[in-house]
This record gives sequence, C-alpha cells and structure tokens, in this order.
Amino acid sequence: MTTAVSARLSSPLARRLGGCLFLALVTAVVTGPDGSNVHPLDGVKNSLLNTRVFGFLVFGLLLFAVTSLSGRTKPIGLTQVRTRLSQAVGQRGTRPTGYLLLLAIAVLVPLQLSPAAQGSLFLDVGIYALLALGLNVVVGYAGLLDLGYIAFYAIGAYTTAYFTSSVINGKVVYPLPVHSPLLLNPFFVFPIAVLIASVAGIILGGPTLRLRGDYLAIVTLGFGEIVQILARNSDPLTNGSRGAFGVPPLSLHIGGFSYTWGQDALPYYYLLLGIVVVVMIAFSRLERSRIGRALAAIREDEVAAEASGVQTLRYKLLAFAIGASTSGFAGVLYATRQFFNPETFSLQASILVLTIVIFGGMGNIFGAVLGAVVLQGLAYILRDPIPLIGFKVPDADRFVYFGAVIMIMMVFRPQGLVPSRRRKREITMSEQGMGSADSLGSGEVSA
Amino acid sequence: MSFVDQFWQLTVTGLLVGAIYAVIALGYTLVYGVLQLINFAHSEVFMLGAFGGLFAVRALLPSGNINALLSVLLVLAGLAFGAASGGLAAFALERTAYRPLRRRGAPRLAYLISAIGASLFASNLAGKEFGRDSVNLPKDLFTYNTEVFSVFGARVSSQDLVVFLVALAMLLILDRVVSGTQLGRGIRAVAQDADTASLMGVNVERVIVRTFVIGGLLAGAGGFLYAMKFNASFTMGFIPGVKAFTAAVLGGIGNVRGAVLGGLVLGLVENYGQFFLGADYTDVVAFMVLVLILLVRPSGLLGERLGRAA
Amino acid sequence: MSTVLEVKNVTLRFGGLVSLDNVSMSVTRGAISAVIGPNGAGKTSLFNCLTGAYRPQEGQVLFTASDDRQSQLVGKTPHKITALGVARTFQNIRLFPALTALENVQIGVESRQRSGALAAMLRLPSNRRDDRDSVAESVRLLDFVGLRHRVHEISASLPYGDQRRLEIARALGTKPSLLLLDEPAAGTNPAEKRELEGLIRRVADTGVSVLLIEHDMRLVMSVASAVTVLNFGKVIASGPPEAVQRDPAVVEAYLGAAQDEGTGT
Amino acid sequence: MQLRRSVPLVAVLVAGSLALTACGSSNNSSSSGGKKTIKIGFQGPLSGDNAQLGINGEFGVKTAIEEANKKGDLPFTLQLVTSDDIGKPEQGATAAQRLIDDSGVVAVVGPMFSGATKAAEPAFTKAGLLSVSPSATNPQLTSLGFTTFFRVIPPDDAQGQEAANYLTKVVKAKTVFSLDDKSEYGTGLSSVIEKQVKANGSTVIHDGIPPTKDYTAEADKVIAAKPDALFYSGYYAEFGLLVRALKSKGFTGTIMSGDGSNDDKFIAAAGASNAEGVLLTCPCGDANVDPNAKDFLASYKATNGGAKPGTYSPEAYDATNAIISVLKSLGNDATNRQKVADAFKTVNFKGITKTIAFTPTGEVTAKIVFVYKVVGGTRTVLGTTVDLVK
Repeated sequence: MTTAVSARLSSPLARRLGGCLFLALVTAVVTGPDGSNVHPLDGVKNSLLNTRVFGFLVFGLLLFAVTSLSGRTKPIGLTQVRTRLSQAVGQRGTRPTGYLLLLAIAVLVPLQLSPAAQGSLFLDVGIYALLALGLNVVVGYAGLLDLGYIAFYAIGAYTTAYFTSSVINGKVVYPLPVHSPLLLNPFFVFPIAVLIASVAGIILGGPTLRLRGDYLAIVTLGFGEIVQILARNSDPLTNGSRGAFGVPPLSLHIGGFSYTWGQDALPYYYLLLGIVVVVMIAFSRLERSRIGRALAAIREDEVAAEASGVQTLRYKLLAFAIGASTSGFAGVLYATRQFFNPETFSLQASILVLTIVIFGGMGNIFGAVLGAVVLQGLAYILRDPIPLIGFKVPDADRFVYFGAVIMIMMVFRPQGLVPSRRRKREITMSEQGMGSADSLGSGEVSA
Repeated sequence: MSFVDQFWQLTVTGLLVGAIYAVIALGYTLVYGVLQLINFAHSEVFMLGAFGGLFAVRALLPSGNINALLSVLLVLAGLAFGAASGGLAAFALERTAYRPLRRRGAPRLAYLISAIGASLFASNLAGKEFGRDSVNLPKDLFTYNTEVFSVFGARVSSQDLVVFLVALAMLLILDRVVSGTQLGRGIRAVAQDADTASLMGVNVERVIVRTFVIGGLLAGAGGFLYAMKFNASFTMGFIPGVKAFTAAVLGGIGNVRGAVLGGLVLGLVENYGQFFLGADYTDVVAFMVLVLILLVRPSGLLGERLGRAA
Repeated sequence: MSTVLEVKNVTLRFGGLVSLDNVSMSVTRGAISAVIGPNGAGKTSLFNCLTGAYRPQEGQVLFTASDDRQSQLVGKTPHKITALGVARTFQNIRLFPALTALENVQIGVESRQRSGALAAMLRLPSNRRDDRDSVAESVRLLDFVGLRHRVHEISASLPYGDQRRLEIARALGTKPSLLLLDEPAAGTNPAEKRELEGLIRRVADTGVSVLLIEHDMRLVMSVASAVTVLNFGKVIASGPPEAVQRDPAVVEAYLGAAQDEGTGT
Repeated sequence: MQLRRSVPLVAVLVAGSLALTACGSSNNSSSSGGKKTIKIGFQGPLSGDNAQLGINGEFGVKTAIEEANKKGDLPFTLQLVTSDDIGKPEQGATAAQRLIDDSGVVAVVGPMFSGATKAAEPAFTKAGLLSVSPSATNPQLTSLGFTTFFRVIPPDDAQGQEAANYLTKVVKAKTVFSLDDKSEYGTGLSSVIEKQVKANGSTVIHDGIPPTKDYTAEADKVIAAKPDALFYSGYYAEFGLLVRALKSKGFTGTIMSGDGSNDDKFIAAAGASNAEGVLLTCPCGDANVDPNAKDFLASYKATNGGAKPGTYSPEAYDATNAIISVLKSLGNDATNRQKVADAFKTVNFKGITKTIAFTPTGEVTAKIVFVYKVVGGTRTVLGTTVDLVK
C-alpha cells in the first residue's frame, strides 16, 4: 500500500501536480488575510479554510494542465520572446538602429510618466543602473563577489557633502559639521570623489584580493558595515544618523551660460542617462580590450592566467578600483538631491545592487541596466494596483512578492535576463564540469 | 571598571552569544561543505524556528507558577518545535530555491540570488502572518535574578546556563553525527567530492536534503533559545545570520569544528570590543579581527575541510 | 654554449615529505632538453619551482634572459617569471575554455602590452595599435602551430591535440626565451605526436630554448639533445639521450616503475 | 534580420511597462454619490523593518477619516491614500511625489521619520501641499525652510529638557547614564538630555548602541559605571530587552525612557516584573491609559480589526482630525492645497493628546510632557513635568 502510494507520488507527473497545488496554496496564503502574533495561525487558517481557496486550486490545476500538455515547463511563446530579447541586447552585433531605438525609448518614455515615477526613474532605476554597471565590472568581469560595494557610494556622497554648501532661507548651510576650506560646485566634486573612492577600493583590495571567493565576500561585507557604522557614529564628522542636509543641486556655469538642476527629477534623469550611456560605452570597450580579456582569463582559470603573464592581483585591483569609482561617482549624484543619511548605505543596498547585476545577466552591461529597470520598476509598480486584475499589493507585503519574483526568476532563468555571450558559454561549460563560471569556485591551487 | 574587573563577566557573556552564533553557523558550514554555497536564506530558517518554538511554548504555558521540572519540559518542547519548524523550513527552502537550480546547473551566484529572494519572501511572509512587532514569552521560564553560580565573580543566570548547555549539547551531538554515523560519512564524502561519492553509491540528492534539514533543525532550536532569551520578530534573522556567517568563515567555512570555534571567538571578540570602544563599534571590532585573521590564515582558523575536521 | 637556466641544489619539502632533493641541472640556450622520470619522481614539482608556483626551501634557480641579464627565479611570482621570459604549459591542459582560440593566444601576447584601462575605455590610438598588434601576432602564432583555421572557435570545443597546440601558442605569445612543456604528448595519438615533434623542433629553430617533461621516451629520444632523469626527487642521471638510456640506474628506475604501474592503478 | 523584428518588441515591452506605472497615479478626484471626494494622504514606513510604526500611524489616520465619513457632516467624502517610504530618506522624496501627483490629495499626514521628512519636505513645500507629521521629532526640521511642514509632537528638545529636569530634580540622580540607539531620534533626544543634565550639575555618561537583541554586555557596562539613573533614548522593543538585561544583571538604579518607548509593548517585552517602577516620559497622552481617549480606543479597534493603538497612533489621529477641522471650515475651498496649507497655520483644535495649535515655524505650541510610571504591570500617569518638577 504505502509503497504504491509513494511510488505514485514520486512519479514526475504526480510530483508536478503536487508542486502546482502547493504553489496554489502558497499563493492563497500570500494574498490572503494577515495573521497576528496573538493568533499566529489565523492568517493561514483564514486563507485556506475559505471558499476563495478553490479559485486558487483551480488555478493550480490549470497550471498543471498547461505545463503537462505543453510537455515542458516553459511556455514556448515566452521562450521565443526571451531569446529575441537577449538577441536584441545581448549581442555584440546589435546594429546602431537597435541602440538608437533603445535610446529613444529611454529619452521619450519618461516624458509620459508622472513626476513621482520620474523621480523613481532617477533615484531607484538610474542610480542603481549606474551602481550595477560598476559592480558588473567587479562581479561580472572579474568574478569577484563584493558585498560591501555600497561603501564606495557612501564615500562619494560624504565627499560631496564635505566639499559643498548651500544657502537655505538666506543662511549658509553646511551639510556636515566639518567642511572643506575650499567649497566647490558639485560638478568639481566628481573627480575628487572618484579618486577617493578608487583609492579606498585599492586600500581595501590590496590586502584582501588574495583571498578566495567567499572569504573575499565576507571581508568586503565587513568593510561595508564598517563604513556605515563609522558614518553613523562619527557625529563630529558626519553628523551621525541625522545625516547630511544641504548639499546644493548640480549647477553648471560656463561663461554666460548657467543651468541649475532643480528639484524636478527629469533633468537629473537626463543627465544620468547621458552618464549611463557614456559608462556603458566605456565599459563595453573595456570588456573587449586586453583588460577585459585578462579579466576573463582570471575568472576562468586564475593559475593559467598567471602563467600566461597576467598580473592577476593587479587586474583584480583594477576591476575593484573601477567598480569603486563608479560607485563613488553615483554617490555624488545621489548626494546632490540635497539630503542623505547613513541608513542609505546598508548591507541590504549592496545586496540589491548585486541582485540587479545577476538578475539582469552577469557580465553584460545591458543586463545590468535592464536588471535595474525591471527590479526597481517592479518595486515601484507594486505600489499601484496590478493592471487588469485590479489587485493592489498591500504596502507591507510588497517584499513578499518582490522576493517571490526574484526566486522564480532565478529558478527559470539562472543566467539572468540577458547574459553576456562569454558568460553564457562559461555557464554551459561549468554545467558540463569544465572550469568555474566565477572565481568563487575552489580555484585549484596546482598541487 | 577596569578590563580586569570585567574580564570574566565579558567572557561569560561572549561565550553565551558565541554559542548561539555557533549553532547557526553550523547550518552555513554544513551546506557550504556539500554545495560550496552560502545559504543566504539560512537566517530565515532561524527566524521561523524561533517563531515555531515560541508559539508552541506560549500555547503550552500554564497559567500558574512554573516549577523547575515544568520549565525544563517547556524548554524541551520549545526546542523540539523550534527544531521541527526550522527543519521543515530548510527542507522547503532546499526544494524551492536550490534544487531547481541544481537541476539546471546554474552558476553559483544564481543560487545566492535565489536564496536572497527566498529570504525576502520568507521574512516578509512571517511578518504578514505573525505580525510585525516583536513577540516574546508572556513570562519567563526561569525566574530572573536567580544567579546560579558565579564564575570568578561573573553572574550567570539559570536561563543563560540553560541556553549555553543546550547549545553545547547540540554542537557535541552534531559533531558525533558528522564523524560517527553513516549519514555523516555521506556528508563528508559529498563534501570532498560529490562525483566520486555518487559513483560509490552515495545518494547525493538525499545527502544534500538531509544536510539542509540538519542545519535547519539546529538553527530552529537555536532560534528558540534566542527568542527565549531575547524575543522573536520577522526581521530577527538578518543580524545573527550575518554574524553566524562571519563566524563560519572565521573558523574555516565547511569545517564543523571551525564554525564552533569561529562562533565562540566572534562572541568573545565582540564583547571585549564593546567594552573598550563602546557598543557602537562592536561590529567594527568584530570585522577588523576577521580581516586580520583571514590575512594571516586565508582559509579560516581551522581550514576548510569538512572531512578533516570531523 | 651558454646556459639559459641553471638549477642549483633545489630542495622542496612538503611537511616531512621531500619532493625534490638537492636537484641541480642546466638547460642550454637554443636547445631542446628534457626531464624524465617515473610517476611521482618530482618532475611537475620541479616545473612548479621553476615557474613560481612553489617556493623551494633551498637552492637557486638562475635564469639568463636573451639580453644576458641573470635573475633568480626563486621567490618570484608566476607572472613575473613569465615576464622575464619563461613560459609554460600544463600537464592537464589549462586553457580559458569559454574564450576563442584567438582570445586565448591574445592573453599571452597582451601580457607584454602596457596600455591602461583609461586608454581602453576611451579607445585611444595607443590602445587601438595594441589591439591590432595583438591580433596580428596571435594569428601569426596560431598559424605557426597550425591552427590558422580555428581562430574563432571556442577553445573548449577544439579536439584534444589542437588544445595542446593552442596552449603552446598561448605560451609562445608571451615571447619567452625558455618554454617549459609539461607532458605535451600526454593523451595524443601517434599522428598528433608526430606533428607535435615537428612543432617542438620549429619552436627551437626560432631560438626559443625548450625544456620538456615527458613520459614518452620515443619522443624525448628523438627531439631532446640533453636529458635529466629524476627518481624519488633526486637526479639519477643526466647527459645526451643515448648515454642516459643505457644508464643502469635509469633502467632500474624505469623497470621498477613499470612493474609498479602494472600492478598498481 | 531577426534583430530588426525584435527591437520593436523590446520597445513595446519597455514602453508598456512604463506606461503602466504612469496610469496608476494620475487619477483625479472624482465625485461619488453626489458628494465630492477629497483625499488625505499618509506617508510613513509601511513596509520593511519599521512597518509597525507606519501601520500604527496609518490606522490612526484611517480611524479619524472613517469617523468623519460616518458622522456625515462634511460636504465631501474623505478618502485615505497611503504612500510607503519604508522610513528611508532615499524613498522619502518619491513617496511624497506620489501624493503630490495625485491632485485629489489636499493634505498629508506624515512623513513619520525625520530622515524621510528631510528628503520629502522640499517637494511638499514646492507643491504647496500641507504635511503634518505625527512623529518626526528632530529639532532641526522646522528650521530648514519647509513652509508647509507642521508637526503635532514637540521636538526632542522639549521632552529631553523636561526628562533631564525630572531625573536631576525629582529623582535627584547625581550620575546619569545616557544611552541612545544611534538613530536620528535617539541621538537627538540623548544630546538634549545630556546637555540639560550637565547644566543641572549632575554627571553624564554617554553610550550608544544600535538596535540589537543582546543587551547583556551593555548591561554589564552600565552596572559597572554605577549610575543613579539610566535614560534610554530609543524605541520600546529594544528598551524592553535592555530593561530585561539590566534587571537580570541586578541593576537597581532608576530606569527611564522617552516617547519612543511609551507603549504597553515595552512592558510585554521587558516582562512585567522587570518593568515595574520604570519611568517614561512622553509629550503625549497615551490613548490606552488616558481616560479622555476611551472613545478613540474603541473606534480605533473597530476600524482596524481589533488592533490596539500603538506608538504615534493617537498623534496621527489628532493630526488627521486637525486637518479635517480645517477642511470643514474651508468648505468648497478645501480642494485648494494652498488654502488648506495657509488655513492650517491658525488651526486650533482640541485633540486627545493635546491642543493642536502652532507657532509660526510649525511647532505645536503645547509642550506638555507627561511622566508615566509602570505600576503593577501597567503604565500610570504621574502627572506633567510642569507640576512634578518644582
């Protein structure tokens, strides 16, 4: 008896049915009423012992029917769409028209959006796209897992606060308790912040880049935490958790021409779009240069790279410094939105950037940007009722859905939305047991 | 209040916290051993175990006074329910966030992100189901202010003693399991070389699931201990998770005894650091020590091999 | 005749285990030399000492570059040693599997280039020149090893023998004056072996000194002009191939080893 | 070839997804059932670690709105629009902008956290949209030129000074250990207390500890310093754990904390026996304790599925009612943001926590600070500092 049942349960079809029904029940609980700590099981009970659960079970059965009939877990149409999508943005051979079209979308679509969405497009999508581009050099190109990446963003922001002041209500306001004797236009802070951030990257990387994969991850995580803690605790320098208020907006004065990026997000967005495009061009050139090849070599086989004359430590350090300076640059942009406090520079933010990079498709600059658009766009869209269904995700549950989407995405497309060709090959090969897709693998020490 | 006066007090507190770190760290280290992956969602297993144990004990709690025998029984019940919740959560986690990726031969960073997604999902769902405020037991299982004994003048309460002893017992049991049982041999075989292990008849899939579940049982029970001493909330997992992960790396990730040593060392370092530099800089000290240790011993205090250590 | 490499009294220990015991040998410039010995004799350990992967506890490894500058290799990092002019291949081929044949060689060639990250991002003339040079040189080397037709293929998809030759091309890309080949004939078929023999000769003809570790006695005897025999980490014989072949100690070592191999694994 | 076909596809996908974002927030105020609908916005941390505080506030606003709609004496129907800022400054501006974009919103309760407030207020000021915070207590906020910003809670300096006076003059503490949670709120409060304690001639020992579960080591440290009193500037969950740790280590001095800890959940977290005798200050009357707030308590529970009011719920309720009173007085002008913001300057509304009236900078005029004491497991009001400190 029991063996027969368990045999039936372990058959693939039965297992799939079980999976679909389980998914349906989980969905019912997720969308169901809340519980409370007084009656912890009430939420689950009210979600499941309710007529609405039948709707979900029907949905589960439908899912089962669709997946079983199509004979594969992925609907075919969707696969094709995905392939085309990756062809459009994942390949080197994309023609200028394709790029121009994407650029046109990026320029025109925001004009149609509400000011809040525009603001989110700058602060959540744009800045994180820039951050992801930088981290992509570290994680995607060099294969180094950096969990303290946001620290350089903090360094950029605090550098800006140190070098600037603004006038509010006729009073001069310094963002920090200490300020530079020489106050600058935020535009001139860019090079300084980039320099300081990259020096910080080299100081951190110098002693630690010898460490392998996960050890590097934890050390960088520690660095990120240390920077945040210092920002929070050094009241006489950073104003502690009260943060820095009064960084002036960006402004440009060339001869008689002068322009100030005011409170509206759109001008900031366009500036950032320009920067992102320039950075994308620069980094794609970098990837195709000898440096990109050397980084790929390090990622695939560090010992062989070293034996082929590649100064592995130096290149890793270079990747680290490039990532850090991009992050620092983004920090300046963020700071010029007037106010920030240490909370922004949390480990969660580092993890978010990493998620964007991998979600988008590791090693691909389009992936980094697309990851930021999709993930951050999702976080934003979840604030409004879902179109067609009209169901509004309760604010408090937003991250339940967000987490589920990330998980489902990684399960069905572990290589990310648009992986780079090189990366895709590495992944295929590591499936076949050749090489390591990232330098996290136990990079054999030839023994 | 010189350091010498406070030394034993700080040591006792540090060991206590360290023991809890160690219990969680074992989950990281075991999974790392067999999959070479950081299980980022392990902290949520710990959180769910805490809720499971806490709610069970709350349901069982009598209205009257609690005598010694009853408190022991309640602690055991809490541990059992906490462990069961943790084990179940770890099992579900492996099934949903890890196994499908393994079937697809996903790159290692994809697991990391999938686990991050699972972690967001689980913690926020717990917030939805169990409320977003912290919960604790309506009354203490042990009467407070009862000093059991003092170690060189350091006060140790009965609850602290129980937490420490239970943690210690779990660590010892796990060590025996890994070194002495067939399951342990399977885990070690997979840790050393999964391909060879499967050729030699080890059911690798099953070993992986069981490794997750063992880590979950420990983290769940640890979660209950933690919730009993402090409280439980849907965001409670993150910080101990990061600390335990740090402890696992400090000891040499993949190494069972290393995780224990790492946990205790981290607990002590934090407490001593807190004394000298204040609570704000506790983590700074902890991470500085981590960096220094890794620079001298690049693969942790005891090195990496799961097989060798156990 | 000048020497390009001089190994003096090198001793390498792992814990209590002596892997190399007071090994001395030298490599003549422009010649093809070989190190032979049964499995576990310490050949690869010796290679790893020469290329910086291991650091021997005692002894010296002196390398004389083409400009007659002598340097001590012990204690230098692998890429430094490569930069001085010592390139190597690996016993179990270590290519960059997801890169094309061309890219593999380019990595070797480009280790001598100096243009920086900024130049690459801005695509400065110096960078473009470097790129052009590296492609031209890499294609030339691929042609040299007979892989002209494989330029854009992914290295992992190449046949085994081609992978061996690609690895040699990558090593040659670093412009070595000494090329170390770690069992280049392992796993190749007789036809590939013959091609390899020709390739090694052609490499030597370009003025690059070659030192190979090899199991295949026939190959060694036909290409090498000097042979050093290792057994249990010690040099038991050295000299021209014919002399070494007749050395009773060598015969003994190989017979013993052959018996071991027969009964063992 | 394939590429050409795929580019429009990408275009459609991206444009579609972005267009969806746009349409969600552009719905204007509509009329339903004859009465016009006017929206009151709420901004606070509705997700993330501090979601509970945001929910407390949201429920308070909701209670007030439902009461007003039920009463039916308004010429319009009120509707609540929430905007989640996760309590973080980087989300503050966007969350504010969402409310600004909804032209039906005439006033906002919130933002709740000082950091998010600093990030959000420039946008509110520019849009001329009234925002009334129930809980942002950072003293700096009213001096940064935010013209439409008000708060119904006194800034930390008022409470801090009173608490310090109480400790030095009534408790007669010679040494005060001031501990904060390193948050914007905590450090703001602790710095005021420390200054005042010193001014009153007592000694101060300062330490900060970011929210954690484990206060054992900190308790060791406090006890070793032998202070007469300890003041904790932080929130109830951590304060509960701190008190537990202190008591279990045998601390006998006076323990006191501020409004962030003034919640029954503190007693639950500390354990009733440990919480016994602990003092709390708050510039607020507490709804769960205050007999004046009985009606509110019932109505709050009825509106929010049995939930009890928490920290800042009464303030959010009062802020909303003050706004409603202004809207009522404006009649048809209630849809004009500028007029609402201008009229709110002179509001005088008797709420359950205090009388809501403002100084020209937007501070609430009533600076009453209550002192509570935990007696027999419940909080009881000892009185206001005006009466207690003589």
